[in-house]
Amino acid sequence: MEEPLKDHHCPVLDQVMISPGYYLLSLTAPQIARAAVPGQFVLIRCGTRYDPFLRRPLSIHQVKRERGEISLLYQARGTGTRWLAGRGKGDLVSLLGPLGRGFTYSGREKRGLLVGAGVGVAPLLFLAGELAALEWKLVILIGARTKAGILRVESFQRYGFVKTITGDGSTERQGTILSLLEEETKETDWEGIYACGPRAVLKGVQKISRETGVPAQISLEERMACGVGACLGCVCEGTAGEVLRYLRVCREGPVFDAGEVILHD
Amino acid sequence: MEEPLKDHHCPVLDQVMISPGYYLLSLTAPQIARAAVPGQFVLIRCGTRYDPFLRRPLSIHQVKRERGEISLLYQARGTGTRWLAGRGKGDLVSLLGPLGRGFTYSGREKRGLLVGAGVGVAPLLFLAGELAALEWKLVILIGARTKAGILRVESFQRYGFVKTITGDGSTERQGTILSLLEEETKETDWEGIYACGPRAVLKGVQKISRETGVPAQISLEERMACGVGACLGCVCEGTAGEVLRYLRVCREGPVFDAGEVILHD
Amino acid sequence: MIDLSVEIAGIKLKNPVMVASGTFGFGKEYASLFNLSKLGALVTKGLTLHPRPGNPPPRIWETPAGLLNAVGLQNPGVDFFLSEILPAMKSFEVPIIANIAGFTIEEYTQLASRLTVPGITGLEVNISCPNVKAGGMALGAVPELAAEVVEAVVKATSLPVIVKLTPNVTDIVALATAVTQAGAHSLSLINTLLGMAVDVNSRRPALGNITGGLSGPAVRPVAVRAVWQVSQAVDVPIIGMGGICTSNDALEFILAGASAVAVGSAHFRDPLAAVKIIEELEQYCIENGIRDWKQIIGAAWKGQN
Amino acid sequence: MIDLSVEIAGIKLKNPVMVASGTFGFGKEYASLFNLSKLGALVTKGLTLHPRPGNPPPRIWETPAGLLNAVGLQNPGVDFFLSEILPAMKSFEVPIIANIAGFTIEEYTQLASRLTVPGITGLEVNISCPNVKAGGMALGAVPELAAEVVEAVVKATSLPVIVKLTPNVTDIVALATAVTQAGAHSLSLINTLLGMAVDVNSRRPALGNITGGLSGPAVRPVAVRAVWQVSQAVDVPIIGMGGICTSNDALEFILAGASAVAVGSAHFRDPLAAVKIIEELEQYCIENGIRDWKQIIGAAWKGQN
Ligand SMILES: Cc1cc2nc3c(=O)[nH]c(=O)nc-3n(C[C@H](O)[C@H](O)[C@H](O)COP(=O)(O)OP(=O)(O)OC[C@H]3O[C@@H](n4cnc5c(N)ncnc54)[C@H](O)[C@@H]3O)c2cc1C
Ligand SMILES: Cc1cc2nc3c(=O)[nH]c(=O)nc-3n(C[C@H](O)[C@H](O)[C@H](O)COP(=O)(O)OP(=O)(O)OC[C@H]3O[C@@H](n4cnc5c(N)ncnc54)[C@H](O)[C@@H]3O)c2cc1C
Ligand SMILES: Cc1cc2nc3c(=O)[nH]c(=O)nc-3n(C[C@H](O)[C@H](O)[C@H](O)COP(=O)(O)O)c2cc1C
Ligand SMILES: Cc1cc2nc3c(=O)[nH]c(=O)nc-3n(C[C@H](O)[C@H](O)[C@H](O)COP(=O)(O)O)c2cc1C
Ligand code: FES
Ligand code: FES
Repeated sequence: MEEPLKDHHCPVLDQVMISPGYYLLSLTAPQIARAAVPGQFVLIRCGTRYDPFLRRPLSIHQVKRERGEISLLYQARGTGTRWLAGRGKGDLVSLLGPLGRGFTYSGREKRGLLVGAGVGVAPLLFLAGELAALEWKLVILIGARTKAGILRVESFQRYGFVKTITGDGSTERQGTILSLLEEETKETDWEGIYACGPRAVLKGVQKISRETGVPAQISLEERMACGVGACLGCVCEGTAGEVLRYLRVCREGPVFDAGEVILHD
Repeated sequence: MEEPLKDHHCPVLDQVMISPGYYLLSLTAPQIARAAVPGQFVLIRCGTRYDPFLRRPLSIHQVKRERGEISLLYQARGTGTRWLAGRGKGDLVSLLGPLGRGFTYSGREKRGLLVGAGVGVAPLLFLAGELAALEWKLVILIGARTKAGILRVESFQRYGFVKTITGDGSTERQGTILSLLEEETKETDWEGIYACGPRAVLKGVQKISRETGVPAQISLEERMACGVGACLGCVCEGTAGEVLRYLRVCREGPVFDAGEVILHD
Repeated sequence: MIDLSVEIAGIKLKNPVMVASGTFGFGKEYASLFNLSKLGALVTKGLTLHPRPGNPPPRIWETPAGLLNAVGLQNPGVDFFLSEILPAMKSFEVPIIANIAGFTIEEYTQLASRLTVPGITGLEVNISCPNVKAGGMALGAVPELAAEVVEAVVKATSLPVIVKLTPNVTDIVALATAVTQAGAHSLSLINTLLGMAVDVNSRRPALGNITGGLSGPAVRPVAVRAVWQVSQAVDVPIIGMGGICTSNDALEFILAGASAVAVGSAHFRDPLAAVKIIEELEQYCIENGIRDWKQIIGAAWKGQN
Repeated sequence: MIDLSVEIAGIKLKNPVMVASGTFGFGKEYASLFNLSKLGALVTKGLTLHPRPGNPPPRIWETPAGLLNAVGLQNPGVDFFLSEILPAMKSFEVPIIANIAGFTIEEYTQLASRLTVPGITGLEVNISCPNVKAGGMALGAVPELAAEVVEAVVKATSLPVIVKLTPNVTDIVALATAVTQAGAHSLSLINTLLGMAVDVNSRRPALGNITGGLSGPAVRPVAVRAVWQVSQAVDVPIIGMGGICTSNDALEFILAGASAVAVGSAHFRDPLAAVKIIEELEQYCIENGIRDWKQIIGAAWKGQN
């Protein structure tokens, strides 16, 4: 972790559309690869002029430390991510990072439940790899509205048991990822839930964590400007203390203990 | 000329850097190729977002009517032209045109003197081709500060006798293009001078035309927004009438009779 | 097909998308690009009582996501417009709104009365031009003076009077309230922001007129804010403009409280911007099951989702 | 190496490039990215008398070539700043200018006197924040009130007083003149433009606070114009800001009349923007044979090419 924070100009190794609208981008980024922990993110500069202006936050999806490579998994939505999707082998991309506070894990039982909704699986693959290396037993729940949004199942299967669910029933089960989570938490005694996905899912995770007593960590998204904690742009509401206190998603987060934050709609 | 004005999405056929910083871009643009006359220009949309915002005006450099192709010759200077220089085979470029009033030629003697300073040769190659097809005898003066700015000599040689001059003497002669022009106008009785280049050169052409009585047409540059005559953004000062009157470079020009306009520094 | 029609100050528009004054000339140039009758309305270049040569060049300077212009109301004057330009414009079959700019109240009323002729559907009173020394913004930035102009214009014409406001003021709501009380039937928001650029190469101001008006996507947030504030404070319909390039941009203005929009600088990037926006708005209504699109006017503050 | 030093209101800066308030926190976060002692000065996030939680999220919204922010002066309050933050800032070895924001004149004077301590080099009086209800822009838009604030602050401190003005006014020159007469030693131009965005998906305002402040390259022409106008009207040095991303942008402000510049939103795109600008300015002076860079301050109106 003693790598200095830097704006890295990283060559693209490879970019593939792994499902309609979803991209897997591999980059040479040795310093980030060395320094990053699961749950951290990078800020990517998109475009060469001032529109789009702000960098885009993307989670670190995978890290190959020895090879000095990282990969990002993202959905091309707006101007920035669509620009990024147009980059190809050899192009340089500017990445600021690794940023933020990642997941923490120190269980004795080493039984973890990963919850990834849609592209929310992005930070979880890196986490799954690290946990598996520490010999955690993992169940990985992956949900999306349709099959096209169920991403990276095979990669996750290397690290644990994967269960998928879709809103339209186009994979094994039909329903919401929260229903899967409820079942899982009933059956087994988990040491930790690690979740990333839309706010509604994270709110559900907070509730289940509260009800079952299983500690959960959730990775939040908020609009960002600086990404380093200086501008106070990316806050969410914290629960600690008597007075209203906002926490910076880019600095105190993006990973929070489920009880640490209040999620509004 | 009965092609409607349109925003054409034209595939790049080929782009080459013909000299450091100077690009020759060929496009499939059958309608423009059919409709254009020498001296006209197109407005090119640069970038995919709003910065840069305005289109860039570039002269039509060459036209291959049968093949439905045109080419542009330009110098990569700022944000727009640098973006354009990054386009390659198959990329689509949006061209509005052909725009403006081109050169006119109806001489009986068919003796023309072309004066191209730097990238000012851009509109002259199309003109030279048309004039040569009408059996004009042409002398083509090409000047620049250094040899790297002397462009397209071989192509011009197909249409007439080319003389070059550079500020640093790195081609046959050292000096300014205006000194060449003065010599030529002394020796021969020309029917018309056709000039394009920096303002200082065009002012010199105006002066020589006035002094020698040889009619000159000059192609002007001015910052443009609409390119079609609607915004009144691109004006230069006209000489006609009692009251100050501004002429639109994109509509009444870009080619003007030398006596029609007043060029300020 | 979805009915996108709307009525602004008694003017029936087949759709809420106009073209903004000064970016579309008198229509002729764009008529060779598309069928102008598709537009909600065409607002003319600013007309003055006497012909004006306009400002010396350069008049245009590109800025990030926008441009500065300092045209300075170049126009052939109202008489020439009426005799030589307006007759030909009738073939466009589009409501024509005449944008007028005076240097005194008297000039505004003369312009208004002369332009009260068949073929003109409404007047847009430009008290917000940043590129002329007298009149324009000088009158338009002081609520009392602006109200005087408007009152006089309303008296001088039977046409609907739209007042175009400048954003270069401390309190645009006060201005809007003043001109509405003075009888304005509708408001256009916004004219350009007063800006300037220095050409670092020459070390001199980039524009011939030194300062200019900033327009384009860069100013959109300022314009949306103006529409949001003013639409909640006055009862007349608002025509929103400032950086509109797509239907999404147009919707931002409509949701903020505009009953119609005008497309200006976007034409410089895409001459078909206005027509595309109209088509996309239709599409938006279809996809979102909106029967009467007018129900979303001001939805962002009315709280109707 | 070229000497880029300049003196602003008695503050000696080793170069004219500061970082703008609110975009750089209290420096700590950027200290891991570069050596802050390279900067001309560091302006802190706006400080208030009491801690403030700030506005509810979302606080940031991207716009073409810019962004809206509605942070709402979140800060730990002046006491916490003095006891917990300032001591650690000393290691940055950069002049520290404290940006202060009050809600009453009394609060401004209290802030000023408490911050008159070793380690603080100057005060930037923020009477221009668009994101709070009382104080801020409400005080800063009226010349008389602004002058009252400034007069009181100047009395309450022995430090140089820089007054930061809002561009959201009809007449920024009147404002500048008023606060200069009231004793301001320098002016910062400009704070953000009041703007807003609507989220077309939710059909609600995009920001938690509804309106926000627009910054970034989009506003640069407005800022350059303000500097041009004000620098010709007052005798105090001006710190120019608004969309500066490159040395070319910085030069535009200097040529327009600014004696120093501040880099704000550019950090969000390139965290090293300020340092790069300093290096490029040196280069510019070398290439253009400029011995004393201060000779080009205001060259665009002084006519010295
Ligand atoms: C810490 C963090 C990690 C993330 N990791 C991933 C990831 O690994 N894969 C992935 O697909 N997405 C991820 N996201 C969401 C991703 O940042 C947005 O989808 C992306 O910024 C959208 O940019 P755009 O250009 O597509 O959209 P635009 O609509 O053009 O974006 C406009 C502005 O809004 C911001 N914005 C839009 N949506 C979001 C959002 N959901 N969260 C935060 N800012 C947003 C953009 O950053 C930009 O500033 C992450 C977000 C955060 C905060
Ligand atoms: C009718 C006409 C024909 C032209 N033909 C050619 C040609 O064939 N080849 C060629 O190399 N150049 C030509 N030019 C000049 C060319 O348009 C500019 O070099 C180009 O617009 C610069 O854009 P940029 O993105 O490189 O510079 P930037 O500095 O990024 O441009 C900023 C803005 O200034 C405008 N601008 C900058 N320089 C000029 C200029 N000299 N004339 C007009 N606008 C300018 C741009 O269009 C843009 O709006 C022509 C200009 C005109 C008016
Ligand atoms: C080149 C140009 C000329 C303009 N001329 C006028 C004018 O004559 N009268 C007027 O009221 N507004 C004029 N405007 C302002 C526009 O009508 C519009 O209010 C402004 O540009 C904001 O919209 P936009 O960002 O879509 O261009 C002009 C704008 C431009 C860019
Ligand atoms: C996120 C953010 C927070 C800001 N906070 C403050 C502040 O606390 N006090 C202040 O005077 N200005 C504040 N500003 C305004 C900036 O200091 C600066 O005046 C403005 O952003 C224009 O410069 P820029 O375009 O370079 O950012 C803030 C700006 C931003 C973007
Ligand atoms: S994005 Fe600036 S504090 Fe988080
Ligand atoms: S560029 Fe609009 S009139 Fe010429």
